[in-house]
Amino acid sequence: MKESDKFSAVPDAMGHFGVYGGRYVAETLMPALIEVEKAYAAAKADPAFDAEFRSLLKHYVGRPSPLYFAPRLTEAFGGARIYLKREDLNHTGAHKVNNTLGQAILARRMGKRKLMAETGAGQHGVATATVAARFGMECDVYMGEEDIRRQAPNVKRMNLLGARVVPVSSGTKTLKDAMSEALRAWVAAVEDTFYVIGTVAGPHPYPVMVRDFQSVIGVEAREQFLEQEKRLPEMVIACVGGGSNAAGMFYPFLGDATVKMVGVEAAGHGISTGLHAASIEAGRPGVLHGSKSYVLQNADGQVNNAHSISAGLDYPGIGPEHAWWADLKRVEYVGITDVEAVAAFHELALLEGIIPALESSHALAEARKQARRVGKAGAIVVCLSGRGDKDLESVLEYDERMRK
Amino acid sequence: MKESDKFSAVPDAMGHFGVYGGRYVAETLMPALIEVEKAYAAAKADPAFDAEFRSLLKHYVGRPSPLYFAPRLTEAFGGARIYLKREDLNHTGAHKVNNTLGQAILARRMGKRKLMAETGAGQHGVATATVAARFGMECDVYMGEEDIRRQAPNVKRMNLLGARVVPVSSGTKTLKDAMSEALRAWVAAVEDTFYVIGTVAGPHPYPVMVRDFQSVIGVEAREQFLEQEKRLPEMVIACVGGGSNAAGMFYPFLGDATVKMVGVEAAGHGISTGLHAASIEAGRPGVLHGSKSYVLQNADGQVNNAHSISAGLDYPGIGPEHAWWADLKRVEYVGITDVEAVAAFHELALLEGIIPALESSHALAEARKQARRVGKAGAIVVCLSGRGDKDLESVLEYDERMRK
Amino acid sequence: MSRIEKTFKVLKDQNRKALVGFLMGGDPDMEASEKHCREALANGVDVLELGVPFSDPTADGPVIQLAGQRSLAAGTNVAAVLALAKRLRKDFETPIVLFGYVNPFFSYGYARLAKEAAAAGVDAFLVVDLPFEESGEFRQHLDPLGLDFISLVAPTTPDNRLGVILKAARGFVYYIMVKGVTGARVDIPADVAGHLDRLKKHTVLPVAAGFGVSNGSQAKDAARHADGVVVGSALVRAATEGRLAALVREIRQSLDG
Amino acid sequence: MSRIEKTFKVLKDQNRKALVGFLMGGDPDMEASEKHCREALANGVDVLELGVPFSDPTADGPVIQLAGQRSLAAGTNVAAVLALAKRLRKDFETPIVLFGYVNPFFSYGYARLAKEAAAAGVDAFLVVDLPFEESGEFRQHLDPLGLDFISLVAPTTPDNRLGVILKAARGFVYYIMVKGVTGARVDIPADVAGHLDRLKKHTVLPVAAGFGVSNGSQAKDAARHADGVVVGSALVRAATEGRLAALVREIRQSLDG
Ligand SMILES: Cc1ncc(COP(=O)(O)O)c(C=O)c1O
Ligand SMILES: Cc1ncc(COP(=O)(O)O)c(C=O)c1O
Repeated sequence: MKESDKFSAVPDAMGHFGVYGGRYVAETLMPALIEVEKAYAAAKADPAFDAEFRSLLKHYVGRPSPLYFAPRLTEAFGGARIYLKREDLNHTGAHKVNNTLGQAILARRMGKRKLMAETGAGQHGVATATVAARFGMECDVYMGEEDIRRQAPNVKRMNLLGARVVPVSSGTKTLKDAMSEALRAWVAAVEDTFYVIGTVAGPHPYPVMVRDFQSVIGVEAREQFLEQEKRLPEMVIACVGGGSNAAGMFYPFLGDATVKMVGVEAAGHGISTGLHAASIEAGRPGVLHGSKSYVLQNADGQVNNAHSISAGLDYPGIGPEHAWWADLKRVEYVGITDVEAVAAFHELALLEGIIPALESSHALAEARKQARRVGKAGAIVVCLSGRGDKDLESVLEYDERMRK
Repeated sequence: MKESDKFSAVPDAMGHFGVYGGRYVAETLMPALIEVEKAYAAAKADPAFDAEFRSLLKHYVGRPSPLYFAPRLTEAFGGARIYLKREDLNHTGAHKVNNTLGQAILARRMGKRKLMAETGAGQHGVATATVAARFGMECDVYMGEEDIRRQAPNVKRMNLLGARVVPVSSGTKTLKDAMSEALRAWVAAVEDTFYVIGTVAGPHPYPVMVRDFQSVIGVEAREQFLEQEKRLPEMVIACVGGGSNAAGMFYPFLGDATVKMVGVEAAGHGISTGLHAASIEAGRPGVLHGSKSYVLQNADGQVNNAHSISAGLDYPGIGPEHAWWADLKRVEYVGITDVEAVAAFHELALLEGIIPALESSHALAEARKQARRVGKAGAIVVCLSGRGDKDLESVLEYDERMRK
Repeated sequence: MSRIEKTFKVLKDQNRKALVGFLMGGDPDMEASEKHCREALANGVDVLELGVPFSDPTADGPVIQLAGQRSLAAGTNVAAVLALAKRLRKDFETPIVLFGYVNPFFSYGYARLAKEAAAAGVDAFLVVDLPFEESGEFRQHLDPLGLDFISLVAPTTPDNRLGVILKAARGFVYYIMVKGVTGARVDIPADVAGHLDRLKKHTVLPVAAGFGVSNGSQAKDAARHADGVVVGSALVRAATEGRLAALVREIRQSLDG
Repeated sequence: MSRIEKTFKVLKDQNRKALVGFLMGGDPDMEASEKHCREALANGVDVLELGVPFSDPTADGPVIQLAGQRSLAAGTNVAAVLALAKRLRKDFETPIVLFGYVNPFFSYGYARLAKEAAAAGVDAFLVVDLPFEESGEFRQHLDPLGLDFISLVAPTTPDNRLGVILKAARGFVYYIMVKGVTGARVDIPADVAGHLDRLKKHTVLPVAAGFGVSNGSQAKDAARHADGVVVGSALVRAATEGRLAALVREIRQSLDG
């Protein structure tokens, strides 16, 4: 088997990437998942589906997003040429909409009249509410009460888009609990409701489906880089919460053996403090929210709370395909702390006039470390997964706290 | 003279569009304006300037912005097919950056190391701070104290981008006063500072230069429409504050005699209440901020305060070229009230999943009125000049007040 | 004959329905939990489902979620629930089913878990989020030790799938009556009879119907077409409110009456 | 010979420098304003620049901005300032220059304005935001009535431009000493002498230097290479503080001493 074939041979029919993935849900949901899987397989084979998806990506989302060479960042990093894949310019401000658009078109094909989603920072919630409005579907977004408080502007956006934000008061009242609650709610509404999962986690077929929808990122970036530099980059870097922007970015490069890939988890206050979200670096295999992968958990298999200044990375799990890539060492996974991410946030704003999402700032901080290693002759493509307007408050508060 | 030649024959060497335009500034600034004019003429003739501008529009701003056919809005309006020119997808969220990018490249060519700008809502301030960061230039943004209070998130964005926001406490402490103060400050700093004006107002060569930089909107829209519908639209609609997005949209269509054009001013609480910003509909020719055009003023020639729920339209003047187009009746100028604009804001969010800027919502509200007149066989292109994230608070407060 | 088989056989012979009772192990702490279990067993529960708490119980309603949180807060883990089962087994012959989510079991290690469970006198496992397709590995460890893996079937489960699941079923079959999470509901859904009949075509195993049964009359209703009923949230709540024995007796009488 | 010409000629013959004084018409109201103007004229101002308030005075610093706001709040308009000039003219032969921004004048109508100004005894107009290129239409109305259009020249004005502007200049030339808005400053810029010499090559008209002069010693300094000095913000502030006559006398003495 060729190296590149290895990566397209997964998942198996049950959604396994090696030992990871699969479908760990209550029996009530199994038929729904099988229905989604079949519908997705049919859609994938239907040129009309692809045509509609491509057309909306172009005219509605604003794709292709640019691949931008960042001259002043490159200079500051003092090494490899830094290119930014500008998912921040997508409609709704992040890569999330690539996926919600794909799932919404699928849901409509399946005759569902209602979408539901979980959200943490609210980015995926907004992206789902957006496509629900676009297709005239009802939309419920499950969101922890703590996040509703912290991310008030996104709650307003969802409401303006006609979605119902359902407060989740269980557990830590954040993303992990929102997803648990969404799964519970789906059990009760499974017949007319399509559950739009926001990352490459969850039960099969979500990890593979979300990765496919997000692959437009890497496909474009690869083409654009080839066009601009007439060769392939030395390295591709993306942040990893559940792992959807990273999976979309990495997947089309997997077969390119010369391209090193780095996934960046949130190291929060530092791995040693226990306050982080680095599932691969500091977790171990387990089952959470429907699939097997690396999970932050205690000795008893109870899932730990994640910690990151970036709400979108603040999740104790990671998509199963990443777990597999990590074990195969095709992708290296590293951690970036809150401090490093905030510094990168400021650096990009001041040097290039681009305010990045805090999630994406983790990838930028890693690029800073790798730039000299890769060297001036090389190039690094960083996935700028979203814009940082949503993070102004968090960063300013953080700076304030640090000054004290 | 052919109809289309008439429009490219202006302005004259002194910047006059018929009786409008010109250069009404203190002598201290005249040499600076002449310097900008010469530098701009040289840049326009230099393919390297154009190449840099185009490249950054593509890779940095994310152009071309899509021309999006809005099926559900079309259905709701019940007439002409509605297309939206998606300037909301530009970097920084509005058309403003097309212009600040052009002016910043010019400033750098001229050897200036500092940019300055006036801003009302903060959109132009953010767009200027953005390009200043991109080119490593200092940046001062003049902003009324009242607007600083109302538009706090944009102040934070400018600060994060490294700009200094200079509070203006004179007059009504809003945009009009910020521009006056910026002109005063420019007088003192004219040698090393480039004044980046944010709309097609101000002294020559700003109106023509800003219109040229913004023309990318209309050029793209025209090409995209031709490609999608194989013909020209029946009507083009844009909102008019100072008039830059409208000028950029209209200019490339001026020679197309079959294309009707409508500029939409803010009618605020209604023209009859006096609380509005409809310079053409309710003003008369006068001189404000360096050029002659329609101005809202009292019987004594004192400039009135404008009123609009939309901060970007809340200005008592309008670009001189619009005054000229209005007199020639090439473009029709109409007013849309706060109530109508807010309704259109909600409508687009709920039907298409796009939250428009309140400014752009004025253009949408006018499209609603025109759709049946134009009829189902026709098409209307609306300039969606910006996204509405900045307006969530204003709209929710407005709705709250209306409910009472 | 396993304890579960024996229990259902005896009940069948007596023309009675089984009362399958759920309590969360370690809720609100181990001592109180053991007391509750003994109360339930002493008052008529035929099969004890002993919950192993999990941090993210995606199929449970608020009552069992909170029970799990109390239990975790008291320091409960898999080993502690195994120890509880062992103590109960000393005094009762009632079948004990460990009920939980897969991650704590996976984390404990299937091999070790199966061995210790068997030694503790546990009879079966019911793992909410381990559907048939993913259950192979765990079953491999259970089967040799005579531990049953209880299969769940839902109203959404289509016929072709029923066949596959039930072919591999052991002990008894758990029929989830409602589309929704655990928790007491007011009415037993109207379609239960039809689904149970459909199910019976695919298996000879006894079937217990659950999710939403909260009192004697509902239990009787639900049991009409099944071999037993499962009562969970209602028992948990009753335990909290000090009326567990009474509720178990009420349901028992209603089922037997 | 016009009043302006005569004034500068007489002063020149006496080897004295002209004191051009600015006061905002109607600040803080018309009655007080008239009193201030009379005080200034009685105490040694050689040319009175009478401000016409404008809502958006883009070339003025805070002192004159506020003066304009007070005046507008009191209801001042072009007609009211013309009436003030007319009353002053009854008692003084001092040249009066109406100083303002173009929009109120344009709004009033150039033809009517020129006629009424001439009738009121106004001698000239100085319009801050009406540079040479845009001044043609207004001049057409002023010239036939013998009203001067005062030209402004700045340190930024290059030589070729100086030539064009000064060729059309009438009355006297106003040299703006600083790059900046009106308002009292501490030092007179070092390059003033050079600029004034440069300017003198292009015109035989008298030159008054202004912007930033606030006391007698600065006035003397500024007047060294010019035919007169303009004092604006300092007079406005002094008027507010009740020490206008004293300041005018101080400057007068310093200039003459
Ligand atoms: C901008 C941005 N980047 C990254 C992420 C992390 O998600 P994922 O790892 O699925 O890309 C999020 C999640 O909200 C996000 O908003
Ligand atoms: C989104 C948007 N549209 C329109 C305007 C109005 O400006 P102009 O008339 O110059 O396009 C503004 C000004 O801030 C704006 O932000």
